[in-house]
Amino acid sequence: MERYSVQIDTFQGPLDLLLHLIQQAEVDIYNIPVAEITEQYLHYVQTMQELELDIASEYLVMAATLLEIKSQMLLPGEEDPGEDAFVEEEDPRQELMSRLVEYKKYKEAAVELREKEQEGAGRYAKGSSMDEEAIEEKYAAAVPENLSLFDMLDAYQKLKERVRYHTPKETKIKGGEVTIEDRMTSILSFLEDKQNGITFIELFPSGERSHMVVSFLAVLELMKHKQITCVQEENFEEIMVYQTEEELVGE
Amino acid sequence: MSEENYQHILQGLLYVCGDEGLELQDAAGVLDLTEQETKQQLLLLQQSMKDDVPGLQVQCFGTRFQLVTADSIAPYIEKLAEGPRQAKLSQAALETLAIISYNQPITRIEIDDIRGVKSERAVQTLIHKALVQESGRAQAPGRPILYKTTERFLEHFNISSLEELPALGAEPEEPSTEEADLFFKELEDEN
Amino acid sequence: MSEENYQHILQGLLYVCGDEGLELQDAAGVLDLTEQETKQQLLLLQQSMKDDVPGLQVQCFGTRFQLVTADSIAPYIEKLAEGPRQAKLSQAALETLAIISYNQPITRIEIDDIRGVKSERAVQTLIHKALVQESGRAQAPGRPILYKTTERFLEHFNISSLEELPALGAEPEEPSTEEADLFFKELEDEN
Repeated sequence: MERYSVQIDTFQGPLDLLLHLIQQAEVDIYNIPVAEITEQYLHYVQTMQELELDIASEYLVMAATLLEIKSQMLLPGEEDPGEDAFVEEEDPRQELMSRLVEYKKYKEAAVELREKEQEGAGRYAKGSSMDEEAIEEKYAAAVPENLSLFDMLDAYQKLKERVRYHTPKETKIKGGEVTIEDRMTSILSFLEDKQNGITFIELFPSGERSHMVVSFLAVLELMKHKQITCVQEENFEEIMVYQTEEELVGE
Repeated sequence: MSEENYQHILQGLLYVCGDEGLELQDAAGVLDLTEQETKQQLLLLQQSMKDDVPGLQVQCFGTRFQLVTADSIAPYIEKLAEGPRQAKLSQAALETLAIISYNQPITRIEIDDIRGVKSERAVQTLIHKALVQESGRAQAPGRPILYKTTERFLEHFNISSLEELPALGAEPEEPSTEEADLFFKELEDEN
Repeated sequence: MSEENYQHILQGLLYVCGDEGLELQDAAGVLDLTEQETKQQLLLLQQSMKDDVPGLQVQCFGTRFQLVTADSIAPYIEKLAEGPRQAKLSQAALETLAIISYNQPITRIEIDDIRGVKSERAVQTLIHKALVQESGRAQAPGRPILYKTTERFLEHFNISSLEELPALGAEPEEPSTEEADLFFKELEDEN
């Protein structure tokens, strides 16, 4: 199992998974060792099935394709290698290879787009000061012909991206200075008179990232010291947090 | 930080604050200077902008500094506003329409909150154009008017019902980290 | 009008337009110049701003020019104001966007084919973020919808035009003679 415990990039589909396996096996995309890769691929899909991860049907289709290619490659060449030997026989892998190559191009392009996205992330602009509303009123009841849903969405995105100067900053800075120890103490005192426990989510009153991280670390630390107990009845159920009984803490 | 850097930062701060202007106190907080020192920097900037960016000027109202266009180019700004532009809805109206369509029924104050500016005019414009209409009153103090989109709104955007609006914030599902973690854990258990 | 004056006016126009950007066509109308000449002036301004107002910069997306803050002072802007939470695109959305941007206009089925998975949700997200829009229908059975990228796409990714998209990975090289030789050699060795 060792080789599967490598980092699982959440795969974008069968092609993505295949690319990963090929890269991991350090083999050439143009010369895939089909038997080996197929085995690994099937193993992967099987594990995903066992884990009851939602497997898109595309994964299964690809599994079938791989098995087909594998069996074709096992078939002996039909003709004797006579004069026709140089007539290139269609490699059963050909179609898959070109799909992989094509997909890989865009996967790489996506990485470059991500970089560009980050590049522009720190550039801010003010809202427009054009008084278009006055002009708008002149047209009164008319709705511009070419107005599309897209224009509305575009405007909404701009709104979301606009810098908001109104929000006071002071609160944020205060939140950042909480230490894990502080948070552990405050969580314990918060739990003190809550016999029925509290939900996990209640420990994260602040939406602020650093505060959430500190809270989470504090919870882990408290669990380690057996000062709190976390119970989850079932998968995806709310996690309940209880203060551990006094006598147990001593042990 | 060098004086030059302060100037650059102030240029950016003044710009993003736009029409609202930049409060001396806030600028001082960002620069980590006293208000006195910050004011000094802003006055320096006011001077240098005259030569460097004659199309803009820094104005001071009490403790508020604002970047505005220079008086000399006012006729051109007006020409832009009045220019033969395609009839279109303003950014303000479009934003407001988006907010209403995804949150209806909604009060004006809620819209203002989301936009961060008063939206009275924008709402009026939309009502004028029959894209938005009143829809009773909220059970809140002052019983504010609620707004919703109209049939004409659907017609205009060529959708048969509000459900057909593209889902807001619907990110394509990414296999969550949780799932990946689960995966790891089970693998470890197996070993 | 002197060249200098054009520059000043453009500074003002860019400021007023803010995040909506200034359309080349509108600017040309105001300046009474051809679009070509106006673009020339805007590019000159883009250059001179670097020295004169390092806290700001002029960006160009297609035919739209926009004044934004300089990258270097981003931390200070964020310190002042609640910056937009950078809602980054998911991997699925990014891949889909890459495919659309290099192959537009393109149908959803073609995208699915390249990615090997259904891309419906990713496409919806992109439409919702106004990065992609519909662009008519293909002359194919069922007349499927075609998709293309928007101006906003350029803006989001800081690209001034589609031509500036990074070149797609080298086409699959035909196995060169060298490679073929190697191939045969290996075969021989195996036998």
